Amino acid sequence: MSASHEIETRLRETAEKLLREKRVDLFLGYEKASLPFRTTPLFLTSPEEVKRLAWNPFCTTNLAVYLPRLFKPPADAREAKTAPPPPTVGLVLKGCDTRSVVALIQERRVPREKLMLVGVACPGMVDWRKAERALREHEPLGAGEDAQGNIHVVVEDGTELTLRREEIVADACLECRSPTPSIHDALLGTPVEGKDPEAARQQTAAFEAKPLSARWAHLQETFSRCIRCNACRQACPVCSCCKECLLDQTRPRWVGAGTDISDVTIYHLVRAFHMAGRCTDCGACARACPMGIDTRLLARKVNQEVEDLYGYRPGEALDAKPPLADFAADDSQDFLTEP
Amino acid sequence: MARNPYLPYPARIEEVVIENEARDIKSFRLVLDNAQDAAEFRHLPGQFAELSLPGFGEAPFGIASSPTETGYLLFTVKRMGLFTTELHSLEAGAGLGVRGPMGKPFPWDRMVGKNLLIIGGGFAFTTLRAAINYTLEPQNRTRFGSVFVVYGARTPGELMYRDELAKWQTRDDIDVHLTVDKADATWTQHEGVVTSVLDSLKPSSENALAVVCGPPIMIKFTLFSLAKLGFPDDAIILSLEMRMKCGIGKCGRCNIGSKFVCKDGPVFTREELRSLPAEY
Amino acid sequence: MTEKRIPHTDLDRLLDRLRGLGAVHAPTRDESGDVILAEVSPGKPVVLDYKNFPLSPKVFLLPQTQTLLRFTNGKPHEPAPVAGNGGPSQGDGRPPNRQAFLFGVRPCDARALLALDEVFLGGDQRDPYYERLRAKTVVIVLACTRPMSSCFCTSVGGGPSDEAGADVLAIGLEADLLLRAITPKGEDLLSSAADLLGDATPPAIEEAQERARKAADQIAPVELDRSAERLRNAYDSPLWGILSQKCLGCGTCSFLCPTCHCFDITDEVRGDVVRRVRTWDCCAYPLFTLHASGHNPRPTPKERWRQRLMHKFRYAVENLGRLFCVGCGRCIRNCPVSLDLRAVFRELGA
Amino acid sequence: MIQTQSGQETGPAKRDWEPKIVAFLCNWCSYAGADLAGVSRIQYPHNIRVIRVPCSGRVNPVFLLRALQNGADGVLVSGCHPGDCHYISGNLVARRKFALLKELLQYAGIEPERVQFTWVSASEGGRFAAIVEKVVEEVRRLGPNDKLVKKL
Repeated sequence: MSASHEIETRLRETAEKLLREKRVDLFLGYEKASLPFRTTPLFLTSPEEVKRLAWNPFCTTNLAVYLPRLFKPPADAREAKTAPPPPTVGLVLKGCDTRSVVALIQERRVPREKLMLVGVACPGMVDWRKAERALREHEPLGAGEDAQGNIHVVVEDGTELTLRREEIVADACLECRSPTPSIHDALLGTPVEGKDPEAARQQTAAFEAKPLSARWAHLQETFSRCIRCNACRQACPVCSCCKECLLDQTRPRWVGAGTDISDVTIYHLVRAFHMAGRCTDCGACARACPMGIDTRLLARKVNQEVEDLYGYRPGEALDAKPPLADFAADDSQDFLTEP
Repeated sequence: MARNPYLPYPARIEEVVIENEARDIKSFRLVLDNAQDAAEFRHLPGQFAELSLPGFGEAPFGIASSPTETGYLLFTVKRMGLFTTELHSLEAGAGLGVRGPMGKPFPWDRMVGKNLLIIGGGFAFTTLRAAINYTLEPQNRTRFGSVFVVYGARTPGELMYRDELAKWQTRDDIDVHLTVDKADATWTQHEGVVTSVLDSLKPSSENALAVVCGPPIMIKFTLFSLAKLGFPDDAIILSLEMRMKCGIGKCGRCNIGSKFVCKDGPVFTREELRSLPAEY
Repeated sequence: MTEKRIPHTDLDRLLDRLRGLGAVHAPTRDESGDVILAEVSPGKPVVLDYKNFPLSPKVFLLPQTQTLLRFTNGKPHEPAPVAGNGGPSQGDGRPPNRQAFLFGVRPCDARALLALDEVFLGGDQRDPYYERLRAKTVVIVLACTRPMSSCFCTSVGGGPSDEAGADVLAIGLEADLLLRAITPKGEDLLSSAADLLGDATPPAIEEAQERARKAADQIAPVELDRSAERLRNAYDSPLWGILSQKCLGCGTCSFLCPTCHCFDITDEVRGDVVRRVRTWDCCAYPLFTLHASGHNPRPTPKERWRQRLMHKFRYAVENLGRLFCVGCGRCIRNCPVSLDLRAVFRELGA
Repeated sequence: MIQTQSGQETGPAKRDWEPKIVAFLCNWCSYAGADLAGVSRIQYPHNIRVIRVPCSGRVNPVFLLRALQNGADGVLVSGCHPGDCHYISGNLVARRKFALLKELLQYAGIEPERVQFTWVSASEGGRFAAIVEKVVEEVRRLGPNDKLVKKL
């Protein structure tokens, strides 16, 4: 029996109890999806349905993305009068998702007291694109987990194959500093040790080692694939920040609507910049991208800068003040131009 | 080859009239630059056109002039967003573009021989002005029965087309009732919302069609009053607004169910709307 | 109907011949290893054992960013013709005068072109930009042999060797490619390369039919019969709220969809240069229907998601007599939260 | 060949080309500093186009990107010295944003000389002129900006 299976059983028990005792109005989890290597988010309101809850190596979605809309403040006084009271929400969280929830609580977009956090220590989740690429010409029909945590696949002609988990987990998982949720109301699974922070540093250093023009050329090539579908933005839990996203504003329109490479580049630069001190590197943006753009490249760098300059890592301490809402008298200003 | 439907007719503003006290509604009298374009541009009241300003895009507006007012097109526009703010900054002589006419007009074939009840509220009175002028034109007037108009605005200063309203009120072939939500010291006409006027004057639904344009809340209550007066759903004609881009049924954003407001509308009977989803 | 065959080894010669007539777009690997439909220069390897392209070929007819008009001294005019082939990266208004051969389009995506034709070439007014690109496009469909688990073309009227939308249908056999001309454009193509082609023998035709049958058998059917009627009765179903709860409101499904065609028109200005551009838009975005007054007729994901499904499976059927879904499965495969539109019809029941 | 901050080698700039620099100056210090430079008749290059902003904290990074997109060859942002902000701490909050933006743009492959930040007080007309001189000279050495520029 796989470790996931045991967690799944306990997860269902936990969710069942929370819903039955009405300690939560809604429980957010995962259920099996129609395609192999996937799950789909599940919004549970009744204890009778907990059997649909799944826990397996394919629970990639960062469920924290749904929290801001569940706790959206009323738009105006009229809405405030008719809006139902905010729900109590239970949800399954991996380490990365927990970091996002922490960031949301810090930014006061989600009230901690309305959340019931069921943490799961996460051994890394499968990126379906990597898995399919590893299968080459084969078409997967079904996938599961074996006792070692590797991925067992049945393909079109009935052949069974095994894919090594570390080869197909999402890129962000390979750099995850805290796979075990830091805050939680219940914790399932055996704690998993974080990856060496150097892994992420090396990624940045490798890109930085390229000459300026090569870096620019790389980004232009990458961004030329972008179709401006906004999946990276929409999949990001902390990127629901603004009342009206700057990238959507039309009065004035800051960024053109099309795929002109200049507009696309600005889109990604602005998004990366707005991630400063906020991105918890869950990798949801990169996994959401249908065009295979490494959306983490820029945000990762910005947040390493934030850590180096202001000693802050997003999504760790509930009571920390987000660094871009703060300052210190002795902040570095080496970058300034002097005559 | 057919004309590119995305290419606006060049035009210029001949006259700008400030229509209300708040100065955020203006009427623009436009003249198409080319005589041939003007000849091609044939509309009926109820239709709309896209106005185009380079760098600011396009926006759809009901045509406020009747085709019987030859030589120009009138658009009355409230300052709301990017486009309308720019339009409001223009003065006589400025150039702009016009695409149209678009959409279906009021059902004039059905309206022949009928008594017309025309109900308008706020700045949505534009195409109703076109309709009234169209019916009052000597060669047309005899084709229609009585013309009964109720037009409401929040305050006397918000009523548009004041000179024309006054002229219409002196005529005996049209019955014009003006009402304001909040009267001032000089106001001598109705006070109250449009429906209160309808409820007290009780215009007959006998052989009549009602044409209603106004803000959603006014429409909602007017429909109750019209039902009380005995207007069946297919005798109530409404004009809808929707965010539009192409105006020719391609860009896909103005649909209500399987109907496109730009080409199947903007004019619908209440009966037609009942068969559509309430996504407007 | 002409039926010919060409040995796989001679495919390059055929593509070379087409290059003499226009731009040849064929399946080829990009830097990341994905097989995309892109212009192939002589000698560039063409890949035939791909499933389908990430982006649908609609980009060749409805470029994501396309200049409709330019303004000079405030006067609008169509943009001057540009060089190029109308491929995805160049989207300027005027098409090239050269033909574009799209080699290796899958049958689902070719069927989608017929849907786009209904929108842009039908109605009272034709779309001149689409029309010009379409007139210069020749579609060579390559039949599928290995469908994916997200495929359901057989449930929407298509199939792995469906001819709809194809000018030429190509079916890969053991040693040859069977080429069947479907339209006059296709006949022209085959006759222009007549010296390279052999006659299709009855065994070859039989092999092709057998392959098509086998591929079709691998596709799981979806109960899509009478979709318009079923959806008409389901407008107020709680299903929309339940399914759309997890929708993130991105445009991935629409932008990848081969039939989604909604667009926005905006003006872009730099100094004295003003252009009016058409860009893809998506009904999942709140801004899509937002009025200047702040009113939004489709205010929540529920209405927006319902609109997308209703448009494809009901409104399009009512207006144009055609489903606006070809079963390519892109929306299912690429949805960040694995929202599967097939679930709607399963849940709705018959 | 000239070696620049970013390690890029650039050829001699085009002869008739003059760099265009958009300068966002805070209303209370730097704008007054620029004014002082003017009334003191201190000569400095005419390549800058000034946009007055209420505070350097008002400068959204997208302003700078838009300037480059619309054809600026360089951008300069100047606010009050730390401690002098009319709004107490607008420049200090901005300082963090600017530090990160500068790093991000350089990482993305945009020459750091294209986007520069400084503090100039109302009494520092000379400093303002010297900064402008330096920025213009650095951008001139880089040549015209072709990154991010939108070609309509």
